[in-house]
Amino acid sequence: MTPPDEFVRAVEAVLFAAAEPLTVEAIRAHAGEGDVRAALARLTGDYAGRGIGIVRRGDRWHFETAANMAHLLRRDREEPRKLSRAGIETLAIIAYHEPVTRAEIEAIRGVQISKGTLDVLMEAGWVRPAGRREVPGRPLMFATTPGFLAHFGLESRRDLPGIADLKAAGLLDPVDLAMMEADTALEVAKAAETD
Amino acid sequence: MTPPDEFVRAVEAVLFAAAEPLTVEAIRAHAGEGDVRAALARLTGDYAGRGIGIVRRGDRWHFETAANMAHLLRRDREEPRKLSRAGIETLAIIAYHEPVTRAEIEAIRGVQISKGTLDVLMEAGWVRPAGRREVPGRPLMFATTPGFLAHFGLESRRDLPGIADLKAAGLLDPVDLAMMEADTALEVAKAAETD
Amino acid sequence: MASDADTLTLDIEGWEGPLDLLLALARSQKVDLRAISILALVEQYLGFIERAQALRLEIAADYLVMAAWLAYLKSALLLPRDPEQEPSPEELALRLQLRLERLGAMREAGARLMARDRLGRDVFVRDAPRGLRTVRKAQWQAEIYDLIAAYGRISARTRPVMHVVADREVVTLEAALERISALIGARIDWSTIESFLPDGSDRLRKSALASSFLAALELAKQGRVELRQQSPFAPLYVRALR
Repeated sequence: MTPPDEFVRAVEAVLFAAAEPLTVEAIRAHAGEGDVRAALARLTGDYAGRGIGIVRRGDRWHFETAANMAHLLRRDREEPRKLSRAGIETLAIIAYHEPVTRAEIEAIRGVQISKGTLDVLMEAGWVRPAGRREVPGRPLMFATTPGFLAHFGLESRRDLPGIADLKAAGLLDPVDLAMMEADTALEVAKAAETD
Repeated sequence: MTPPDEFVRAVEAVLFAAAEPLTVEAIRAHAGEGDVRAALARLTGDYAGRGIGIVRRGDRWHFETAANMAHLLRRDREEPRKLSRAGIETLAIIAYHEPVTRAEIEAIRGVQISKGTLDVLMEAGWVRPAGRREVPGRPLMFATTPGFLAHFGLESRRDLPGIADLKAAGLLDPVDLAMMEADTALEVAKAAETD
Repeated sequence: MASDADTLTLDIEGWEGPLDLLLALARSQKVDLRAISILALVEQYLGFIERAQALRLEIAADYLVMAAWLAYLKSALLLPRDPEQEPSPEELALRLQLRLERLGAMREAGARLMARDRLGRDVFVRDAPRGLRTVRKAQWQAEIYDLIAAYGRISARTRPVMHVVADREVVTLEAALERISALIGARIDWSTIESFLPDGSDRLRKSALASSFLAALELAKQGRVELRQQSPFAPLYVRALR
């Protein structure tokens, strides 16, 4: 295999970085003047037998993993999901105050938490039940897991920035506060609507 | 060039499909048993001189476009976040001295870090809290993240521009806060006298 | 060299503190930072501050503190050596130079970092990767920043922002000074500091004691009284100095 020339390299990079399959015209718009079709033919040959390849779908071209690699990639693929704001706030409160009961979390957050929020944190493996508080009703307490420390790159809970650190980093800004309060009001309003 | 074997193809496909840089362990978890490092070395060679390539960032690997393709691809793309001068200097100090405390950063810059500077670097995913220094007050330390290496195209911190020369010149020695404080104490004493 | 310094605008606002200004001035010497003349640098800095003052620009205190320190350093470098002095003026000058070198190095390093081929600007990963099948059932994602920012948010929301300090009634230092000055002349021998406190008012006792103690120190400094104490926490005695 001789090394590709500049134009072939350009077509290769453009196809790779594209968000969606590209037409020959779209490729030319980025890669500049040159024989796009010849470049695509050359690339198709270069990638034959590799783990990824260039394929044509209608009049558009794109990079894809080789068909027989699908078993490594496709099965039960689940979207990585970002934790909701309620989730991350609940997690933060548990991390800073553990062990805490649900009522305590709600008192600190100033908003009720739904059952699903704690479930998600437990499913993620970051939070675990940690015994019961010996007060009337014996409410369940929650604490973080070793998996929590590992995920967030912490050696121990003591490595969490303290209030003074947060303040110094501008994370306790009163300006934000006003905004957050507006947000919270909105959230509460929304929650009320969906109930 | 001999065609890649099944395992090399699997590693290639996994890296290509991944949403973010992968460690050797993560690659193995998907590609199955095999010599991942040998496969990565083989792939790095295969892609040398092409429009895309496999690169190492810290202990993670990913596919990216070749650097000299930037002029073709840069159009219609947003500039990544523009950092203030204070932000750039703070990032450089953390990267070259890590782990460092806020006081050490301030000693080098000669001014206090304004609120928001560290915040912006953490939000960008380039800087993280990295434990506490075991001195009175147990100040939080900061260090760079794998995302920092990936963003700036560094294989490791050893590749930071000029780091070997700076080290040899003693300019990366641990910040002697006591010494700087001694100077400051003198400054204040002298200022008081001249009042 | 003088003309270089003159071309620097007198915009104090543009500098990030005295060290930043010093570095800019040092750079204007157009030599390696390791070869700068500290004395010339001191002259440049003091000249700069003088001109700023002549123009009645408001100069932050830290610039003036640095000016005072540099003036001290200059005289120490020029005057005959005091072998007892630790650290020596040369050592102080070297430390200053090292701080400038370090700041200069980090500034340059930052610029070189920013100029690298950066992901998302110069090099690209796939725009829409398909992602891998996850090993765990669901892959919940959150970054450490999200976590601590969330806690900051909650704290900011729930923490009282205003701190009101109640206006407390106190015995002022002035009042205590006046009282002890007036009484001390009438005493012949040592008296405890408590014997100078005003009668009654238990409520203000602590405040009166603190102010009287400070007043006694001040009078001792002025050479008007002397103080005596046997051991730590033992009664403190005051006597007029004659």
